[in-house]
Amino acid sequence: TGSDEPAATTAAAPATTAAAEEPADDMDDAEPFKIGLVTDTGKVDDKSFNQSAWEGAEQAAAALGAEANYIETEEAKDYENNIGLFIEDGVDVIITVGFGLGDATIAAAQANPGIYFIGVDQFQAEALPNLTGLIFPEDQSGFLAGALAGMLTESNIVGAVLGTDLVPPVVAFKEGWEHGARYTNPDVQTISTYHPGGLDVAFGDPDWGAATARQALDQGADIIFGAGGATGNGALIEIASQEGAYCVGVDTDQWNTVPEARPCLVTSAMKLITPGVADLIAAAHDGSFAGGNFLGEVGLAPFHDFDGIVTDDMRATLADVLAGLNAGEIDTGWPPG
Amino acid sequence: MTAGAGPDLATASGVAGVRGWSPQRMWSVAGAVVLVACVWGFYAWDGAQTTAVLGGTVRAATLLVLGAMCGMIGERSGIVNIGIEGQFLMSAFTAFTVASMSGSLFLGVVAGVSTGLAMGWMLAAMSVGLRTDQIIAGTVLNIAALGLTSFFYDRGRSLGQPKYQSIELGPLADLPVVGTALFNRPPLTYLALVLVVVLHVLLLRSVWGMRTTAIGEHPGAAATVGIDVIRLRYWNVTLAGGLAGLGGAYLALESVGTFTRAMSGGRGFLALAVMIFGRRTPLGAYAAALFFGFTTALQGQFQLNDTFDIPAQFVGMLPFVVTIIVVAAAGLFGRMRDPAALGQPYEVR
Amino acid sequence: MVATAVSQAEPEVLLAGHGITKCFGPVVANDDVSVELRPGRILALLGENGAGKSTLVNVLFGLHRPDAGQVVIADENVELSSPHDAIARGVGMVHQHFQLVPPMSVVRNIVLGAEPRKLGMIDVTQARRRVLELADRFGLHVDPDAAVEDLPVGAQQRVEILKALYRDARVLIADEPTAVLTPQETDHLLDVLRGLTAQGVGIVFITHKLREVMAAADDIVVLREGKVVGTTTPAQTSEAALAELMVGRAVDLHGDRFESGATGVGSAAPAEIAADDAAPTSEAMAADDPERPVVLDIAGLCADDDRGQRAVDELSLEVRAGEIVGVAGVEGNGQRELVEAITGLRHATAGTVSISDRDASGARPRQVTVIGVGHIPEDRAKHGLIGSYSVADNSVLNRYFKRPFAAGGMLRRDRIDSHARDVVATFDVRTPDVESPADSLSGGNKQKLIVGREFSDEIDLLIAAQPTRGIDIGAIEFIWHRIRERRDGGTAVLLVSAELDEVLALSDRVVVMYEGRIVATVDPRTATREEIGLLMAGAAPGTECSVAGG
Amino acid sequence: MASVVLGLLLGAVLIAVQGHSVSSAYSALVLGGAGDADALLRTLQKATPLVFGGLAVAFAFKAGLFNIGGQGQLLVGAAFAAGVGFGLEGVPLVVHLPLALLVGAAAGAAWGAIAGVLKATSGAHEVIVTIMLNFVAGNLTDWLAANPWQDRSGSNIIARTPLVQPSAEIPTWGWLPAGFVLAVIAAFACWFILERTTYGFEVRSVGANRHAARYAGISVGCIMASTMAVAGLLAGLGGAIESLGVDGRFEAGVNVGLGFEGITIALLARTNPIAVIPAGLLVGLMEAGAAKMQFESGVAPEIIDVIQALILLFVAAPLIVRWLLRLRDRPDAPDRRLTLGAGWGR
Ligand SMILES: Nc1ncnc2c1ncn2[C@@H]1O[C@H](COP(=O)(O)OP(=O)(O)OP(=O)(O)O)[C@@H](O)[C@H]1O
Ligand SMILES: Nc1ncnc2c1ncn2[C@@H]1O[C@H](COP(=O)(O)OP(=O)(O)OP(=O)(O)O)[C@@H](O)[C@H]1O
Ligand SMILES: [Mg+2]
Ligand SMILES: [Mg+2]
Repeated sequence: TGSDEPAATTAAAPATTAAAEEPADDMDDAEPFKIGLVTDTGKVDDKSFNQSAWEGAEQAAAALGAEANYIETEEAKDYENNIGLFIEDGVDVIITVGFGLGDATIAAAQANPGIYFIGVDQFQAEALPNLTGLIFPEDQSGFLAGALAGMLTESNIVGAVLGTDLVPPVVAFKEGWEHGARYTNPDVQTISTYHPGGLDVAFGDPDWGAATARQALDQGADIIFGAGGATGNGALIEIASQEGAYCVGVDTDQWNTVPEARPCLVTSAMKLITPGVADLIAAAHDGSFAGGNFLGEVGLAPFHDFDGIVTDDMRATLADVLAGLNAGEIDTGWPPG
Repeated sequence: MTAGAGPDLATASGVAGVRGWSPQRMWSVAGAVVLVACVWGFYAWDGAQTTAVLGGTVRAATLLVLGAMCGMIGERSGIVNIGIEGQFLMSAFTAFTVASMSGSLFLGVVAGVSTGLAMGWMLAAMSVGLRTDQIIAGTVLNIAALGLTSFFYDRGRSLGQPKYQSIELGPLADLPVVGTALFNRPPLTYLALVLVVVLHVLLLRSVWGMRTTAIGEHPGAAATVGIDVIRLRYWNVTLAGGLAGLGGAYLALESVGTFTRAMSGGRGFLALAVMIFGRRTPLGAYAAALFFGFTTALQGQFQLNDTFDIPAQFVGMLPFVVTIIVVAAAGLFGRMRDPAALGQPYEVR
Repeated sequence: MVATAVSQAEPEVLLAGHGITKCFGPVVANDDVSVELRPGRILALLGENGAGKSTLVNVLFGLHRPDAGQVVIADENVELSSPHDAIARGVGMVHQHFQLVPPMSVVRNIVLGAEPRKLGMIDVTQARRRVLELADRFGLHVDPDAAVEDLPVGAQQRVEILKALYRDARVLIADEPTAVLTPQETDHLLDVLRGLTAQGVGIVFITHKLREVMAAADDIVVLREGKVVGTTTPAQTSEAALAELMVGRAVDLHGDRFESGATGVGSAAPAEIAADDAAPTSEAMAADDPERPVVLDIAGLCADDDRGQRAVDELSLEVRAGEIVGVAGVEGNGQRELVEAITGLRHATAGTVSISDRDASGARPRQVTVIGVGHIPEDRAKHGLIGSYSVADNSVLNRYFKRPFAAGGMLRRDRIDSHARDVVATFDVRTPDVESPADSLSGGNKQKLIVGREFSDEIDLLIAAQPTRGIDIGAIEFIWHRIRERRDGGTAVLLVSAELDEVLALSDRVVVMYEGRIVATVDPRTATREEIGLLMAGAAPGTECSVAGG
Repeated sequence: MASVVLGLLLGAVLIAVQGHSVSSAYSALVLGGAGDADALLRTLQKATPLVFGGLAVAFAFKAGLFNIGGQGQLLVGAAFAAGVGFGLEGVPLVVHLPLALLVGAAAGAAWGAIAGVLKATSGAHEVIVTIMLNFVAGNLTDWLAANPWQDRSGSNIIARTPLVQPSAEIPTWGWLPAGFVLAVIAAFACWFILERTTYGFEVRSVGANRHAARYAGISVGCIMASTMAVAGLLAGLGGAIESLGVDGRFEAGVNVGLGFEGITIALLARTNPIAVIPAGLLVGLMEAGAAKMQFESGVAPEIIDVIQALILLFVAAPLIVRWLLRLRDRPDAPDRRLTLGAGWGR
């Protein structure tokens, strides 16, 4: 199998909008450093962003000798309450996962200047000193994966099976993926589908993901991007049973999270949430925490079993693309217009 | 089938009521002919896409028809089963867990079916034995299944092997149009197809089927001729649970290949709709399931092709809106009567 | 009798209950009841509604477990844990409420539970053959492939009997088998039963009709309030004596203009009732007096039955104030559809209905009620009452929206309750209180409640369909009396009944319906049962008397 | 009551089996649901849509109809109330708030009426139609929130409407949300309508015996259609209160499952409108306290679902309770078994 190092990642770009002011240092250092994490309406073991963030918190806790705890949100209406439970408990850092918690996090950060907040996927329009939005250029991640797909496809049809377009990161992934494929292969035909149901089911419907992936395979797609929680995972597993077809995972290296997909999994379009969260917690611990936005790393996961089929030419092209993305020279199609 | 048995069969179904060429039947046959013609036309126009849609159709229909048959046996015996959703979910969970622990898909299927049977038995115990209201009993199953599978969900678990793969049925698989859709399928799909046919014959022609109709229509009458209504209801509801259990196993081990929370996604309720739409006969339910699967697959295809430039949310409404229209229209052509004793607990005097 | 005989030989006692006691909660339905049935005999059980007849036979058939007492079948003491045990011992039962599965075919209904099979499948060919053979042997003709729900009651009755015979019954229990039959059908059934006894079958026969008992029974047992109050034979008794035994007092069943003697118990009638009826008689004689206004005027009415077949065929009829027009006919000849079309429950496909000079064609049930029509529906459980509602609510079932029961969309409970108490008192509805659910009343009391409800409002027209079906003599007497009272008060009455005796006893004018048409109008004072029976069977010369026109 | 205790007891067994402390779990649950004014507020807020959803199911049951469509009716109610809530500006509170509530209720009523009218005219089974309409409503309201009505201000990328105007906000008095008061009023109104009005008489008649209702001059079709409309109205009102009083806006995906819980609530309450209030409070309390329970004792919040199912089971089958509690069967004990099945079986 391939190395554990990511195949390609964008450069970590510390936020430029940082507000330099330190939050008042009223922490009692005698107590252990405490970390709290509030999930989006999902579970910490969702094999997706909640899990990645939680792993980041656990990593940081292990490294810092800190305590980490989580609350799984059952209903979107409980964000505020769940954050409040950690505040009452006197934790030092609170991580809230998902853009849905954005408002609740801002409110809590404003009310509790003594606690650091990390908002995963939460873009901060106005900087608060004790709140950092950990955001990712998903379009770039998708673009890299798409570029690889454009080179790997033999049928010149690449597909994508996606969660709902109600969630902007999903759209960013999709636009990046399609533009990337066309970038390396102008003849390519892209066929993409969003889950047609509501937010409640769009990320939890592996059966739909699998059936739709099969439909895409049946009409000639030979490399398919599965992006949308359990729905996308369903697509990956389905593709794994098709001889000669490739699939691309999302968010984390799905080689590890969805082992069933290994027979087809070329790579994953990653958002490196785990290190991003761990780094930010460390920053909070050592006092270097800066509010505003922190642009996390994105990139391609290792090729693992498929290391052999990615030719040097392809790797070179990917390197060029990466450079172009980092330099901001390539249009990923996102944000639109 | 002998010609003489025809009318007898129709009345035995307990739902047809009308014999011969009723307008109802003429409409369905005419509809079927038009549908086949259309499919053939599309196939000539774009083989790959038609195959994709037909494949998606059969795939979505399989789970629905298994659930519908589970519901149907219950309803024909006089027991409403709105717990199919819970039965799907719970048995998908155990099928997946056992398959992943034992490394055997077959054992997983066995576990799924057993779970379905156990949940069927629970439904029977509640609604037949304790004479709990049947809708409540089903709701209990649904809530409990959702809670238990989430509560015991094991984060790291994976199947550790590929899910059930397609098996080509020799030359049949090379047939045009239906070759891939029907004859290049994974094993549980074939099993479901066989069950549809077998159950159809059993329900309409066997002693068991007739007695089942009797206890659903008039349990008192059945009791006076010495049929043990309670016992037969117990058996039927329990065994029917096995079908939903198979559905759960199909979902986890064949259709998807993994388990996630709430993965049945309302399909147990859709199966109920399919059952009623299919007039409580297995073949009818399969036709209804195919219809529903077709609209679902078509909706996916529209998106894949960017056929219409309308938001996914509207394309996504297609199967549901079409179903409402068809159910309403079908109602105008001939209403279906529920089994007379449906929903009523039976008490031995 | 001591049961010593072995079952191989002809048993002395086919079926018996010794000291049977059965309670339902506080109700003692059977109290130390003993009966005995011997081969080749017909044992008639008589008694008022709720006397315990059904309970007794249900115990003998294994449907109820007795609280005390012993059941004997074929000289053997038996413990029946289910009907299956009784069936296995050669006991068959024709239930008061048919135990047939409506959407299934006749053949399937008959073989249900004892199916001839081939590899687990029903051997349809053999089943049909056996059923047809059986039907031939006993002269019980049915269409083997028809769905039971499509059959008229008479035919369903035959299916029930065939069902028992198919199981080789040596004892046949028939609980009110004639309640829904026409005279011809009844006579035929009695012939069939006689034929069965000739083959050694013993029959327990429950009925409310004394004429049938006198005609068919070998032994008679009369129950009252769960106890045996008399054991006799037709030769030793009379209808009047039986009636008195059943009710515990003298009864008048005497239709004053019908003297054929078949129901004649007039001699026992209390003077006051006779006097009551005597006065209106002369008045009623002149009922078709053109001076009286026409209340119900039907012209060219057509209506379809549930299967879409024409059931009422260009029917015309007039009913005048102060007269009772009786509709006689074999059930299934469009009477039900006629009533439903008039009362707005069924869509009329052609023709007009006018009530009290107002056009009521196509009126909705509510409009018909408001015009001033009372309707005693044929099926009291299905249409007449809401079983789970209290007696009080049922007493205003189709008038709840009117003053004084409602004002401004609100129900006025106090008014409804006091109204219900009135009805209960006036119409002798036996119920603990007006809050009890209607389901807890016996059949006769349910019927009295319905009649009471319909009579408690000002009505110009009363439509009474099978007003006394399946209820006991005491209740029949009461209801007849009330209907006559209404007629005398000037109400027009359309009476539909399968009970020819009832039609003849009550009507001022009788029309005979056959296949959706009125085939004859006869004078009940002069017509004979036999004559009318022939007309009902369609043997009329085809001359449609134009009563309506004239 | 015994059912609730038994349900909690069995839940405790599960918690113990998982190796957690039962006492700390349950005390956290109660503290999280009623420990202070905030907790109480959240419990009442959660109970509000549950009560409305329960009424929507219970009311339809009285006419023999099984309304599985509470979810869809609630969603359209929530979306349209929010639409009016943010869309109208410069309208005084006395006009704006009632109008927004009314529009939400009307949207729910219309959604419910679709199923009722189809049932009355073509006999289309209300169960099928309401299930389908749930999906349609989900998609429709998601689209509204993501497209025409999306909040375009600032950096918002979420599929949600802008906040409603202050003039359309439902007030909260300390720990008492006004929405809950409305829910209680609605429950009593339902009871009154059903038991005391001629309309209620008609609804119950249709539910108890359709044929007799027709004989009594009641238009069965009209009653079915109107009953479903009333049921939809109740659910829609619940949704409107959610938007105007709790969320302050409509957002795709945040009202997931609220409508379905109505079925549980109605069953817990044995379809008695008044009993819907305590049933809603009980479930609301458990849901409000679940997070604290997980936080303090590590018990996954799904245990709440399991406990709910158990309670429901015990409510539905008193025989089990009697057996478990070894109660002697008193012969004169009224049969309190609950039956609703008639709603389906006709
Ligand atoms: N299942 C039951 N539960 C409670 N009480 C019952 C039950 N069956 C019968 N009873 C009561 O027992 C008594 C006898 O009823 P039964 O049915 O035997 O009367 P019956 O003579 O057949 O009357 P009918 O002429 O109306 O058929 C009645 O008072 C009745 O209310
Ligand atoms: N569960 C019950 N509780 C109380 N009484 C009952 C019950 N079931 C039946 N009964 C009584 O038993 C009596 C006999 O029942 P059955 O079904 O024979 O009706 P019936 O009185 O003969 O009525 P009908 O004349 O309409 O046939 C009924 O009149 C009723 O009062
Ligand atoms: Mg009786
Ligand atoms: Mg009777």
